[in-house]
Amino acid sequence: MKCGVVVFPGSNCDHDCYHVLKHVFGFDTRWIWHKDEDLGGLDLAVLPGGFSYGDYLRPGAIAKFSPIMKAVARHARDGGKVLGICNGFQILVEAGLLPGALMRNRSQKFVCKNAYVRVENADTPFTSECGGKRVMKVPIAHADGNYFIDPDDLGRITDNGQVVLRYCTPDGEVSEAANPNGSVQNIAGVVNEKKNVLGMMPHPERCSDPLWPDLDGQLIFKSLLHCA
Amino acid sequence: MVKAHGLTPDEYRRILDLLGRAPNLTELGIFSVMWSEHCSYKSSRPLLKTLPTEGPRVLQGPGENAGIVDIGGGMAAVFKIESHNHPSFIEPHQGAATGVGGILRDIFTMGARPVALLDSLRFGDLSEPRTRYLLNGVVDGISSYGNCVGVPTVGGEIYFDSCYNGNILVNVFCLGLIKADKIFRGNAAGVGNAVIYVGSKTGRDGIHGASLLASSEFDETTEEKRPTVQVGDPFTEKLLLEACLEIMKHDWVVGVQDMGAAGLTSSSFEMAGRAGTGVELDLSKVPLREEGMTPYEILLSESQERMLFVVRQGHEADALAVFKKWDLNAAVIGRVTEGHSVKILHAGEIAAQLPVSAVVDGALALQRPSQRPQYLDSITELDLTGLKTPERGDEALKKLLAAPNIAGKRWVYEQYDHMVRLNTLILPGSDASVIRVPGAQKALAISADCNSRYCYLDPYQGAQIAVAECCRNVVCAGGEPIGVTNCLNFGSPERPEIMWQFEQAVLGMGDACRFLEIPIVSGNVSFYNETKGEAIFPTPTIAVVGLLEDQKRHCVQWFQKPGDLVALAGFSMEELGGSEYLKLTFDSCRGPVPNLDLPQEKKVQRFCLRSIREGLVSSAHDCSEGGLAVALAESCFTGPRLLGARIEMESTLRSDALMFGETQSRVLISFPRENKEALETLAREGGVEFSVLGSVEGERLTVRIDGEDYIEQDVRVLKKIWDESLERYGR
Amino acid sequence: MLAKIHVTLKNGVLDPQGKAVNSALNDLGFKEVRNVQIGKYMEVLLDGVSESEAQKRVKEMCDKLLANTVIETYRFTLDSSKK
Amino acid sequence: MLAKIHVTLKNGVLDPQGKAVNSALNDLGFKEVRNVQIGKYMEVLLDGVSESEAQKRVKEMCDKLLANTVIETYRFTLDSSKK
Ligand SMILES: Nc1ncnc2c1ncn2[C@@H]1O[C@H](COP(=O)(O)OP(=O)(O)O)[C@@H](O)[C@H]1O
Ligand SMILES: [Mg+2]
Repeated sequence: MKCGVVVFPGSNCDHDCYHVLKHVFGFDTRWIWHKDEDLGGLDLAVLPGGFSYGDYLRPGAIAKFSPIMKAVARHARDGGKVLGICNGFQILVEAGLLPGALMRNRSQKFVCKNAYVRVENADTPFTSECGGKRVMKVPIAHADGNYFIDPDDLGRITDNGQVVLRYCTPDGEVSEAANPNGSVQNIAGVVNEKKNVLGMMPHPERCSDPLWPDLDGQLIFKSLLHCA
Repeated sequence: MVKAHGLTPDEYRRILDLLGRAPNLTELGIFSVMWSEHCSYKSSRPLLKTLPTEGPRVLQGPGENAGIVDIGGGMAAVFKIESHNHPSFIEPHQGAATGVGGILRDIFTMGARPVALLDSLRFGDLSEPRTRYLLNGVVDGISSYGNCVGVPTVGGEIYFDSCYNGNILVNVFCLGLIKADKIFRGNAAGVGNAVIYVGSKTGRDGIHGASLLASSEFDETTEEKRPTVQVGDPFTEKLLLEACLEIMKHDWVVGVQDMGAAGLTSSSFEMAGRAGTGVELDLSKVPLREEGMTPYEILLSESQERMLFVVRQGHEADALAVFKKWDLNAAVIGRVTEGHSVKILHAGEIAAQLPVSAVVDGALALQRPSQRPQYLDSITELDLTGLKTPERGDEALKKLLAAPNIAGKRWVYEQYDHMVRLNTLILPGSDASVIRVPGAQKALAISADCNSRYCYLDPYQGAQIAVAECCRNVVCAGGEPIGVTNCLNFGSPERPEIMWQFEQAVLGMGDACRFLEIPIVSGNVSFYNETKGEAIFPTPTIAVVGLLEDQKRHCVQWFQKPGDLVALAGFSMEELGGSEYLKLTFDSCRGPVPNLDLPQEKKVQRFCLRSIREGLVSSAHDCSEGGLAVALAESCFTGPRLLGARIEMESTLRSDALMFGETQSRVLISFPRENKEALETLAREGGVEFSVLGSVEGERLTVRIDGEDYIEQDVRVLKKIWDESLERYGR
Repeated sequence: MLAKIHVTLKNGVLDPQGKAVNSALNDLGFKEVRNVQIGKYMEVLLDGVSESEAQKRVKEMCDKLLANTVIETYRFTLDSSKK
Repeated sequence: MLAKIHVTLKNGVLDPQGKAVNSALNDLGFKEVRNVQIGKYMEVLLDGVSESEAQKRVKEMCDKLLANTVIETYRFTLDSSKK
C-alpha cells in the first residue's frame, strides 16, 4: 500500500504517523509537503495531528487552503482513501470533506489521556477488522474535539452509517460520563458518504508500536491493509 | 539616568574607565542589560565556580545555551532548566508560555531536537483566589505553548506554600537529543561571514525585561507603547525549530544563538565574545513590527521567537531560502568583523560602538556579604515528646493523600500532550518519566525535584537532599544519573541572609553532586523572588538526566502482580522535622531536616539500579513527602490496575515517624517471590539494609505494626481522595 | 478602510465557552448574569478599496475563512475614516 | 439588560492570530488586507439591574474575568431593550 503523510506548517504527529505506517506496518510511505500540488498515485493520504497554522482562528481553518488540499479533495472524490487524525479531522471538516464541525472541548481545556471508543460501523475500509462493536482503547490529545452537527444532518449521517466511532466506557457503554469533550452523541469519528474518508479525534498511531502494551490502534491500519 | 538603568555609581565609573569616554544612551542601555544580575551573574558567579562541572561524559558544561552529556552510540543529551517567575506572576498564561518558548530555543539553538519538557512549579496557598488564578493560568500557558510546538511535557513537580503567595516559581526544563559530532555553539567566527536575523519581527516587547527600568528619555506616553508582557507565538516557534534543524544540516552554518533576555544585544555580544571577533550590525535591516523604533528599543527588545545565525560568506541566499520555505522573516543584518568590538549602525549613523570584552566580561563580580539568618536559631529543633502520636494512621494517611503537595497531579498533566512523538515510555505519574532515544536501544529518565521546606530549615542539607532525591527518582525508573541542571530561585542577593542561603545551597548541591559523581552541566539563577521584604523559601530546583542502556529495563513505581513481595531498601529513623505530616497534623514547619548520609544514599541507589537492570524487581518507588505510608499507597493505586498490599512491621520508632517520617535513602520495591534471595544477596553485597514488609494482595492496604492494626483501607477509596483533590482548584 | 467584523455562533449551537464563563461569573458573585455568548471580533484594515468593493470583498473573506458557516454567522460594518 | 463587550489586545501587544490570518488572507488573494486584529466579542444578559448598576457591574466583570487587563483593553455598551 502506498501512503503519504501530509506535512502542514505546525503538524506535530507527522513523524508519528510516518513511523507507524513505514516502520511498524512496512507500508511504502512518503512525506508530502503542504505546498505540493498532487499526491502522485497514493492509496492513502494521512492528515496528521498537530496545530497547523497554530490552530489560529479555528483549528484547520487556514490549512484547508494549503495547495495540497485540492489534490486531497480530488483523491477523495476519485475514491482514494484519506485518514484525518485529530488536527487532520479538523482540517477535513473545515474543508467540507466531512460533515459537521469541531468546537472547543466542553471543559475548555486541552485533554491528553486514554479514551475508549466503540466501532459503530465495521463496514468501512478503516474498520473492517473491528466487527462486533469492538471497543478500542486509544489516546486522545486535543483542545477542540467537541463534535457538532445540526440535528437534520445528524440523522442523515447516522442513518448512512457515517458515524464510525463513539466514546464509551471500557465496557462499551456510550454514556455521558464517557464523553471527554462534549461531542454530540459521543461522536469520535465520522466518514464521508462514500466511506473512503475517515476523520477521528483519537490517535491510533499512539497505540500501534509494539514498544507499548496498548496496541488497539493497529486495528485501523490492519483494516486498511486488508482492504488494499 | 545611570540609576534608572539599574547601574551603581561604581559600575558607571567602571564603564567610563573601560571606554575612556562617556557612553551614549544606547550604549548605556547595552551595559545596563548586560551587567544586570540576570545576564552577568555578578552576585552568583564566584559561588557557581565551585560547582563540579566536569566528567568523562561532558561535551558541554555551563556557559553555552545548554549543557551536553554524551550518552554513547554517537548521541548526546542536551538539557537545561530555566525560570520565568516574574513574568508569570504578572501574566501567568503568557509568562509561562514564553518560559517554555525560551527553554526550547536554548535546546534547538545547539542543533538538538527537543524531545521532552518538565515543569517545576511553586504557588502560594490554594485558599487564595489569586493562587488559583495563577495556577490555572500557568498550566494553561505551558499547555498551550508546549502542545502547539509538539514537544511533550512529560512530568514535573508542583508545590504549594504560603511563602510563594507573592512570588510564584515557574521553572521549565527541556531535554533534547543531538548527534555528538553535530553540536552548534554561539560563535560569531570567520571575518566576513554574514549575521542573519530570523523569526518574529521585533516589537517593543519587554524592553528592560531582564534588567531594570527605563531611562529618563522615555516620556509618559512610552508606557503604553511598551508592553512589559511578551506574548508567545508557539506556531512561529515550531517553524523556527524545524527551519533551524533543517538549516543546521549544512556545513556553512557557523554559529547560532537565540535572542533571549536582552535580545539582539546579548546574542551579538556573546557570539562575538566567544569567537574573539567583532560584529557590525545595521539595525535598519532588522524586521520590525512597529514603526519608529529607536536603536535603543531595537537592541533591547525581548520579542520572542527570534534567533541570530552566523553563516559562511556566500551562503546568504541558501540560508534565506530555507527560512522562506518555512514562511519565516529573515534578513542579513550584519557581518563578522576583525577587531574586537560590536558596531551598531542605524540609518547610516553609528548608534553604538563598544569593545566586546568590556560588555561581556566587564561586570564587576560582587562579593556580597552573607550572614546566617536569625530565624534559624529558633526553628531547627523539634521536641517529639510534645507531639501526640495517634493510635491509628488511617486519618493521617487520608489527610496526606488529599494534601495538594502530595495529591495526584493528573489534573495538571492531562492538560499537557505528554505522548506526542511517540517517545514517552513512562508517562507522567511515576517517580521519573522515561523517554526512549529514537533509533537506539537506549532511553533517558528525567525528574525535577526540590523540597524547599527543607531548604528553608537547612539550605545546605536541603540542597543535598534535592540532588539525592532527584537522582533517586531517576534510579527508580532504571536510569543511571549522568548529568544535572539546576535553577536557583532565591530572594534578594542584596540581603546577607539570602546570600547565606544561596551560598549554603550552592555548596550543598555541589558537594552532593561531587560525591554522587554527576556533573552539573547547565543552570540558571533567579534572584529577587521576594515581595515587600518577604522572600520565598530558598528553592534550588534540581533536574537530573539518567541513562538506561536498555530501554526495556525501565521500571515504574506501581505494584504489578498479586503475590509479589514488598520490601524496603534502606532503613527508617525517627525523623519528623520538616515533614508534610508535621505541617498538616501539627501545623508546624520546623525541626532538623531528615539526615542525609551520602555514602548510604549512593549504596541504596546502586543496589536499586542493579536490581532493576538485572530484571529482579517489578516496581520501585522512592519514599519522599508523606513517607513510607504514602509510598505504599501510591504503589497500590497509581498503576493501570488497583492492587492492595498486606504489610507487617516491627519497630522501636513512634508509629507515625515510621509511617509518615521522611527519612532519606529509602526505596520501596516489589518483586516476584523467587527473586528474594538474589535481592538479599545484592543488598548484603551492597551494604544496604533490606527488609521484606509483606506482599501485594487483594484490594485493601493493611499495615500492622508490632501486631497491631495501624492502617486498613480500601485502595479505591484512597485513590479517589488522592486523585480528585487537585482538580477542585481548577477552573 | 476598516472592516469591523463580528463572528458569533448560530442559534442552536451550544456555546461551551459562554456557558463556562456564565458559571464562572455566577461563582464570582455576579448572580444577575443569566446568559453569556462568546464570539470573535475582528478588525481588518484594507488598502485602497472603495466602499462597495470592500462590501463584496469582506463578505467573501468571511465566507471563505473568517467564519465557519456550519456553526457561525457574521456581520460587519465598514469605517472609511480609518486608514 | 444586554451588555455587548469588546475585548481587544492593547496597542503594541503581539497578535499572533491576527498575523496568521493576515497572511492567510493575503495568500488567498486578498492583497488589499494590510492588518488584522482579533479580539473577543461577548454578550452578557443581565437580570433585573438598572442601567447605572449594570454599568458598574459589567466594568467589574471585565476587570475581574472577561478581560486580561495586563494585555487587553475592553469597551462595552448596554442595551436595555433586551431581556
Ligand atoms: N507540574 C507538573 N507537570 C507535569 N507532571 C507533574 C507535575 N507535577 C507532578 N507531576 C507528575 O506527577 C508525578 C508525581 O510527582 P511528585 O509528587 O513530584 O513525585 P516525586 O515525589 O516522586 O518527585 C510525577 O510523575 C510527576 O512527573
Ligand atoms: Mg518520587
